[in-house]
Amino acid sequence: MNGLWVSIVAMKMAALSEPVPWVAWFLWLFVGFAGLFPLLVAYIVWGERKVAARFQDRIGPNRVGPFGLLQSIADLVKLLFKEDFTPARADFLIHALAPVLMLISAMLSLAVIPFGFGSVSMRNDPVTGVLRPTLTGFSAVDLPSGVPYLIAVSSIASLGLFLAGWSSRNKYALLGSMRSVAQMVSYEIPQVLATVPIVLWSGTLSLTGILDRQVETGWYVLTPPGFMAFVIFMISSFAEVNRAPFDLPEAESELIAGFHLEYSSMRFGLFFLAEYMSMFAVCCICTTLFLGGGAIPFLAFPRGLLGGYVVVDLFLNLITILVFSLKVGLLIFLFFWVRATLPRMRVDRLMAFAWKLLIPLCLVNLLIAAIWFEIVIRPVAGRPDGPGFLQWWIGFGVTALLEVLAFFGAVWLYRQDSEHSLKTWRSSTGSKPSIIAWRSVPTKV
Amino acid sequence: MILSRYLFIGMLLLFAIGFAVAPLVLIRIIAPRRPTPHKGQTVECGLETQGETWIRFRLQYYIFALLFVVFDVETVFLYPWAASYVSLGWYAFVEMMVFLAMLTVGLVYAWAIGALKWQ
Amino acid sequence: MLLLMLVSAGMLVAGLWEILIFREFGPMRGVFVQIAGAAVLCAVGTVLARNLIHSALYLVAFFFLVACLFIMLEAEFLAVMQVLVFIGAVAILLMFGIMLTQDVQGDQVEAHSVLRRLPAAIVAIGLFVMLAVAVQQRPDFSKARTERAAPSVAARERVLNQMPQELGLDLMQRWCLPFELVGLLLTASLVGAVALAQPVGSLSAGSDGTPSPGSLTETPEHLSREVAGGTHSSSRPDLVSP
Amino acid sequence: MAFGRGLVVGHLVTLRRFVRTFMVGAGRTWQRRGGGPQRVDFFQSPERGLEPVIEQTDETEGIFTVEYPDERLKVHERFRVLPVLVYDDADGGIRCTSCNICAKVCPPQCIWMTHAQGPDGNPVPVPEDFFIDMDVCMNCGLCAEYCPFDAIKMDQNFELANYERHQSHIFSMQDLLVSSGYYAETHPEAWMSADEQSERAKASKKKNQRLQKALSSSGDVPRLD
Repeated sequence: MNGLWVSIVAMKMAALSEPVPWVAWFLWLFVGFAGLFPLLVAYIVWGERKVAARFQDRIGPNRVGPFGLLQSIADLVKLLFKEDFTPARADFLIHALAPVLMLISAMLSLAVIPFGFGSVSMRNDPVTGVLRPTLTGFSAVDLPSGVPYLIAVSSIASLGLFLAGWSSRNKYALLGSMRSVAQMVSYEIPQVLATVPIVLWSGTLSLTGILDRQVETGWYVLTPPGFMAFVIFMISSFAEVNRAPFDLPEAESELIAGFHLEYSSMRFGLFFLAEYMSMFAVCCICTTLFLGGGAIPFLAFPRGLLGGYVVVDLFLNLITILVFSLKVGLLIFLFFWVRATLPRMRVDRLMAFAWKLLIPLCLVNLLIAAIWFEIVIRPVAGRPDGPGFLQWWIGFGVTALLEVLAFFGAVWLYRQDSEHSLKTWRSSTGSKPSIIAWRSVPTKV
Repeated sequence: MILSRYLFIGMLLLFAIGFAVAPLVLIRIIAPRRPTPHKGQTVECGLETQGETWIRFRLQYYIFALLFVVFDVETVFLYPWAASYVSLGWYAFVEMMVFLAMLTVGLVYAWAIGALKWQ
Repeated sequence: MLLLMLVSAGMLVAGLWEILIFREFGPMRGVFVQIAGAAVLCAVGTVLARNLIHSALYLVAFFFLVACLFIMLEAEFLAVMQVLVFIGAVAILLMFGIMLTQDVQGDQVEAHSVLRRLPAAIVAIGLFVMLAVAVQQRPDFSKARTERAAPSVAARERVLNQMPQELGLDLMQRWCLPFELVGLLLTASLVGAVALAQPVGSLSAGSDGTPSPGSLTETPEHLSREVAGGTHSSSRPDLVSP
Repeated sequence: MAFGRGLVVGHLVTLRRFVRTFMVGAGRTWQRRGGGPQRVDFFQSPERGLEPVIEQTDETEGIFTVEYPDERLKVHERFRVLPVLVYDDADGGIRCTSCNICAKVCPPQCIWMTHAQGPDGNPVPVPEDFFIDMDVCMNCGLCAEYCPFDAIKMDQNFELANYERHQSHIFSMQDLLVSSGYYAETHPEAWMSADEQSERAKASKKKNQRLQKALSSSGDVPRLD
């Protein structure tokens, strides 16, 4: 029936006689979304196992295929041949729907990411309004509201998560999903607020537009407010995709497995796929928003060469895609690294961290971002040579100072709150609070 | 234009549904299915599950969801503001700061009376 | 799956309706009518589903279809915000709200008497009629389709790509006061909800709303603990406190 | 008020470990990737039993994993698993006199044996058969400790897995017999110790005497030496 629906829409779209790049779209769908991205995800899983093993002085999977390269494939085959059962008391349809929702959310967010630079076309500059050569971006589609689209699509995941826990009719699962939804909604706010400075500086919500601005003015992560936004965005992304140290939904030690406790076989596999795919997507988003996409550090070289010959464009896109994947790989490594280092957070601290530290910090950061805009970006809007050296450094100094103040202020305020204050540690341990004191947890008498 | 872009999003949506449902259909065919009463039971570490699972939860979840909705609506206004900031003057900045300050007052209030404390 | 089948069925019915009643194959109009039909079906499902979560899910499907309608009207930003706020946030709020209720499954529903249903029906129909009349009487509604000159493709694209920026300009300049009022409304709802939901004992500590360090540090831990441990668990033993 | 110093330090600590796994024993980590017997053997795995021996001490850094079937840890002399019966390489004589002391001291009672009988029906001090139920044996080593003839010793073979356990896990004398040369090889220090040397001499003397006595009483006198 859905096929019918698609064909109806397609016919009607064709009747509109708009230029529709069918070939490119089908290539994206069947090469990208059906082949490359799931394969990539499978190798991210393999990479995580290898890297986590190295962090723990182990070797990691090396039995299935050379270097264990076929391990993920073997796991997939295993999952396919496992018995698939739904608990007798579960709500069958919603139980089946939940992992589908998670996967949809992860896949849809990959649609707007510009993996490469694409070509160059004349467009209106969002900041100045004049017509100038702009990158088209190598993405499946380029939406004018790309950033809110990403946030909207990724927020569907929390619904899937809740439904998974609820439909299982299992107390652990329900508890896990309630908790994790509370966590996801709490961390979505800092995530959103951290993207606002980027939009503010770029003057556009389109990801390609943001990429274009960044290639021109330098990576946003290299500015103090941009760096703060990047850190906040990464931290809340960890929570959004349920990775350690925010992996409370899957808290094995207390909730067994959390929301996917009652899932077996390939349905569990879908959750797994969705989790890693959303991690990949989040890294891609972060690379696009803060790390300049496929741009090579401190260079804007491919930009001037683009737009001439198709072969040149293809070659340069290949380079930019490689650089993009390198950055994404580094971010994914960061995910693994943090997971290997930090223990899981406690629920109350988790919520307090989002509401009492990250959100105030985000709001202040927005203010500082506006100051950066006024000092560095607005005076040179429309000028091709970008901000001057002195101007840039004045802006850098002022905002860096403000950022440091904001950071220490926010942390101070956070610690004033009695339940997170080290004063309680001081009174209970009787010793000077330090890192050492955190290690030696006082026993309750 | 917009529509044709979203046609791809729609195609991708259908594709994602298909991509997720296809393995579910596949395991229907190839995976063994031998349900027993024991397998169908709720996992509770070997104990029989006691009482009803779908019970009333704490009010606190609701408060956090409500806070979330308020801040989410805030983003609805923040994005257009940020996107058009370059064409606007200082008054837009002041406007948004007043707007944010009002919400911050709400947040501070919630903090002060302990609504942000997870119990 | 049931939902999908229902939606597809709704689309088919709407399509038939389109063919039989309108006798017109405007390409966009057909899609619009189909989506609208599916949305109506989802709305009906929301009302009729016994299980509250199912009901909420129908509502989510409805929200999604409304987002589709926004896209058809080329209001992309609005559609995205519809998904962001309504599916991402309000649906979650609804789910948490449902988890506060006693009877999720709808086992203990009592059939209300006609007398109690009648006012609701009257209000609903009245609202519908009011909206329909209002829409019909809008002067440009009927003429708009035929008489408005179609702008050039490039111009349209430029406008559509600049939509969020245009929205921001309008919001900040023309609709400045309503915008601030919305902020006030949001704050009021936030404060009201928090104040209502908070246990009574803890209100006295910092009800002035000022973030003095004293009120922060002295956030009445003993009080809230008492409330959490005493009142909550003794009077409502069925509450789960993770 | 550390303001996140601990976070940074902790991450650096884990990163150091990560890097060490590549740095320590450079090259060795490259070789030390197993793979086992595969159709296409990328790593040229050695024959079973000839795998490289990995030594680990408390100062080992880097990768700790021992890929067991393809590598193994060094087996130390004191390491013990199941008891075995030792026969002397010199004359092929079983040291055991079937005195039954080991069966008596065995805590889980997993040893039992039958006396050999001479041609005339008199018992001869050699076991006719000797059984140890290896599923029951708890590897305590008391039998070896108590054996007056140094006949029963603890072995180091721990690769005992099997597809069937009711028949093959009750070791008979055929399974248990090992040569004294094997014992000397696996336990070089114990073999050469003065204690065991004198014990050996004493035991063979005692056993010879008993055998002579038994055989002389039964009439037929084959000299063993």
